[in-house]
Amino acid sequence: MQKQVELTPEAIRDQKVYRDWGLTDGEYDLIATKLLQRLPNFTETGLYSGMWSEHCSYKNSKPILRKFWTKGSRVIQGPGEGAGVLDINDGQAVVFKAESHNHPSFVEPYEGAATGVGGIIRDIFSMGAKPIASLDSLRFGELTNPKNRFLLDKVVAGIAGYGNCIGIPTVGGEISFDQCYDGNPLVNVMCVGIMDQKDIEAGRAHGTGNSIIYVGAKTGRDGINGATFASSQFSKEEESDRSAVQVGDPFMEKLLVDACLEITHHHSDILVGIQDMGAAGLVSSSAEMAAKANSGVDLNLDLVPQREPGMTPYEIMLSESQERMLLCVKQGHEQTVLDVFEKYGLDAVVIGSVNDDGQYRLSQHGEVVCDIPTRTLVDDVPEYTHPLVEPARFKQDVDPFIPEFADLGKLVNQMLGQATIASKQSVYQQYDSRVQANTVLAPGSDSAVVRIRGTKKSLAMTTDCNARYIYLDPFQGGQIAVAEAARNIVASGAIPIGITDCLNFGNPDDPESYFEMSKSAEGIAKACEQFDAPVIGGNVSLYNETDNQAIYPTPLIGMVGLIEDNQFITRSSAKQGDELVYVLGA
Amino acid sequence: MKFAVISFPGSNCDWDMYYAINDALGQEADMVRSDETNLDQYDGVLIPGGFSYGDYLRSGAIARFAPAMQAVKKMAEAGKPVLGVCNGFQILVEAGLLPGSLQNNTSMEFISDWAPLKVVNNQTMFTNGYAKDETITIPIAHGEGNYYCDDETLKQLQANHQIVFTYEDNPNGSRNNIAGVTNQAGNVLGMMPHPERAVESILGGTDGLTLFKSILNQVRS
Amino acid sequence: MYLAKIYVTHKPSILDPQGEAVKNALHRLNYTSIESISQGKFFEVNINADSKEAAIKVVESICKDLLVNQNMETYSYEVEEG
Amino acid sequence: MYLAKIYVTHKPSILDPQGEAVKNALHRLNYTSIESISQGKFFEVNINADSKEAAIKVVESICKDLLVNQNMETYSYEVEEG
Ligand SMILES: Nc1ncnc2c1ncn2[C@@H]1O[C@H](COP(=O)(O)OP(=O)(O)O)[C@@H](O)[C@H]1O
Repeated sequence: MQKQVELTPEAIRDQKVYRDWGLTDGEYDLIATKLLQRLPNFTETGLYSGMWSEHCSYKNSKPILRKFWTKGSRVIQGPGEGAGVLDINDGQAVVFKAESHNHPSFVEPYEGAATGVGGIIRDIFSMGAKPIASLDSLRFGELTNPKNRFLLDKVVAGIAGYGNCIGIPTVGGEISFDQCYDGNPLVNVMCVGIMDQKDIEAGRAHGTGNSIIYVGAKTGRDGINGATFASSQFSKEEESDRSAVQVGDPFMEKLLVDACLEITHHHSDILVGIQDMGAAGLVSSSAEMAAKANSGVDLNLDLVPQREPGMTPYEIMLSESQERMLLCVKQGHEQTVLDVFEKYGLDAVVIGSVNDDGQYRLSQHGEVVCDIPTRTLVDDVPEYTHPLVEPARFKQDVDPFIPEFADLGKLVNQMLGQATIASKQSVYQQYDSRVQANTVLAPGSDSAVVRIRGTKKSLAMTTDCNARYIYLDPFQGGQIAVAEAARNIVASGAIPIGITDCLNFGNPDDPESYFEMSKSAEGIAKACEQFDAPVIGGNVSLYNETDNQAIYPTPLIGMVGLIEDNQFITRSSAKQGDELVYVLGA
Repeated sequence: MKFAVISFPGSNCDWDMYYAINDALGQEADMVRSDETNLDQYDGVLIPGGFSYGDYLRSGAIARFAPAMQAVKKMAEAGKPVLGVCNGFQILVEAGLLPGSLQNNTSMEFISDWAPLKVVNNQTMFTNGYAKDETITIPIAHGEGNYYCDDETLKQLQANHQIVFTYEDNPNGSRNNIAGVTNQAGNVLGMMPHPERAVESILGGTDGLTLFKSILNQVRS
Repeated sequence: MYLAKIYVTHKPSILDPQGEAVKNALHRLNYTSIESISQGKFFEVNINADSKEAAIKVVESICKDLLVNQNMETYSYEVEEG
Repeated sequence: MYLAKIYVTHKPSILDPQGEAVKNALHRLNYTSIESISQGKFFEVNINADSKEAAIKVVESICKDLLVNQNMETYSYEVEEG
């Protein structure tokens, strides 16, 4: 990747290099003329490009996310933190979130899917919660194409490889196949955790002089600029661009979960904040933690553990090496925290401290390499609303589809033979769905049910989205996706309490695509309010297009339900012969 | 009875084992880190499943060097019950406490499912609560559970009744359907299926609890 | 018949958790002289081919098609009559 | 500094599920000229040692201690100054 001699600020401006990194002319001008009132240097430009990418800033999707209904009687933490938190009574809370790893999984399916699982797990335990279950939601092109079969095999192996090793049961999910996902598979994963409400943590860095501690894997050149990469369109040629491959290490992450939970549970008095290093790695975690607390940070990059020699500030800050966390710890108490990590055999290092002038200041080899107001990385990102245009296909007159069938039996068999409808056992039997010994309903039922040990309660969870309905009518389709999830939850004996989503769409600059996104969000919001199941978090994945062929709009719904007494758990299997079958509803 | 559950870095069924003993069986189990060197205060040892040290070289290969394994050997020699489940089985095999080896499943895929097993030998301290040839159902979850041993070892295993459990539908290619074997003395058992996941009916069955009860019976009588 | 020996290794910039785990284990066992260790794959393949060139062609293409993940790995090989 | 290349392979008498799986996959991809394939491990180890003999001694003992399961596997190696 970028091993070039660093360009001068003038060269970046004159050659418009920032465009290659995903910044527009307007954004660059805003930074240079208004926010900094000087030209940003190479490192600074890189940091802006990462932080201002869609993946980190949601600059295109914020107006849409505001449509969601996020209140609800149980909400403790809505969207905005690592993951949302809901009250499940008795002083306990459930924490969950979904995340997409579509582009990385297309480029390198095993590691892309595995690191997707790793990333969403970090979001959960960084809140202070113990991860208790994962689910997935997968979309591929038709299996008649061997490339899709390869992707399916590797993605499933990657999810299994990571989840099984770390010991978090993968308890459910969904998968379907359609040609529209041919060049653009979707790999969404969801993780659910539980905690005592008193243990909630936030990703904040405040208190002048408090220390910033880096923990976990060393920083390498893997995944550099992954965030901007995830936010730009693919073209066939770019398939050979293999620079963004990250490798997951679930063993390391297992140690990280246990160590971080020990700190959040036993040393919360000295822990100011904790956040995982996800998209745009070190810069996004440190800048977000500081910006949320209106403070700044000084970091010394020489102290950052590095896997390879000669890394530039740009590379260190934007690396997406996996299994890393950032903590803010009260001054004078660093050793307590370092000792805990040491016990688990993890690298932990103080790399800087919180300052009182609000600047984001990086130094390397004794030189300041970046000195910019922290909020300009996080809060000053422009927001874009796009024109909405109803897709032309809605106005076309099409003859209504009237199914014709001669032989019902044969038809049923044909339908059952379709990959989308057929049993998914060959997939889910690769997932350890019972580790932790709490799984009451494993894959194969309507929704998964995981009991909460030591209580009478269980949680039901499911992922659903029928993208065809959304393609045909985004508003109705959005409602249907929530309603389907709710039916699955209710069928297990649970009451829906909240959802997370993963908005997988095409290019937002395409007004028809933006229309789909906007209308389906309205549909989701409406249905959520009806079910008293607020949106408490989620993720956006745009630009899911290959050579201008977009996927169906696919806003995944991940829903969680509460079962207050385990005797209400219901299973979808028939219990014995001679049972009556009823059809309820319209 | 007081058990030690040995927790290695990367063990992930350690708490499941702990709860199976403390909650379902109603006996006492301590979580013991794998750098502990003294197990003298315990009546039995449980080596749980998971991915010790990531299982990055061969499953169980690195864990066998953990300090606690010396103490486990001592317990085994003293005739105390030693149970290794899944990764625990792999560790016992790598440590030479049990014969044979565990290879990749023939499908080369991880398999997680309920597995019907046959109790081939109900005369051990782990199986006295089962009927001979009884079929029990216990979850499996492994990628490297394909048991292998050479012909001579197999003959010895058969002659000494060391084969305790076999699969009804061999899921992983194990030689002679072997799912669990003991050492010659019969006090060390390794098995791929997870009895600690089958100790409560809400989780789908209690066939695993009988195994732990058997240990208790033996020690009490 | 030709025998091909194929060596598959991690690209240098790619994280190698296996190699790390093995190195750490060796250090714990007091093999402190081990500076670094990387773990790769080694294939021995018997190929029916009319000529060494033909065998090499097969090797090249099975590496690309299946044996090697070119996102993360590189390979080398030797082919000999066998 | 010495570089050791260590090759760990299945003993021939033992079924190698990994090799079998790879062979079957290659046959499905129409590489019918593949007679047999075995998959083993390949380690590259950098060793700090005073002499080649000393390095070889380290290699022998890490193989026996850790890298090789002698029930099922055999090994060979080359050591060179590097
Ligand atoms: N990718 C997957 N991962 C895990 N479980 C899955 C996956 N796909 C399907 N399942 C499980 O298979 C069962 C049936 O799923 P599905 O065919 O989507 O049925 P439904 O239409 O009733 O939701 C569910 O229990 C679901 O959790």
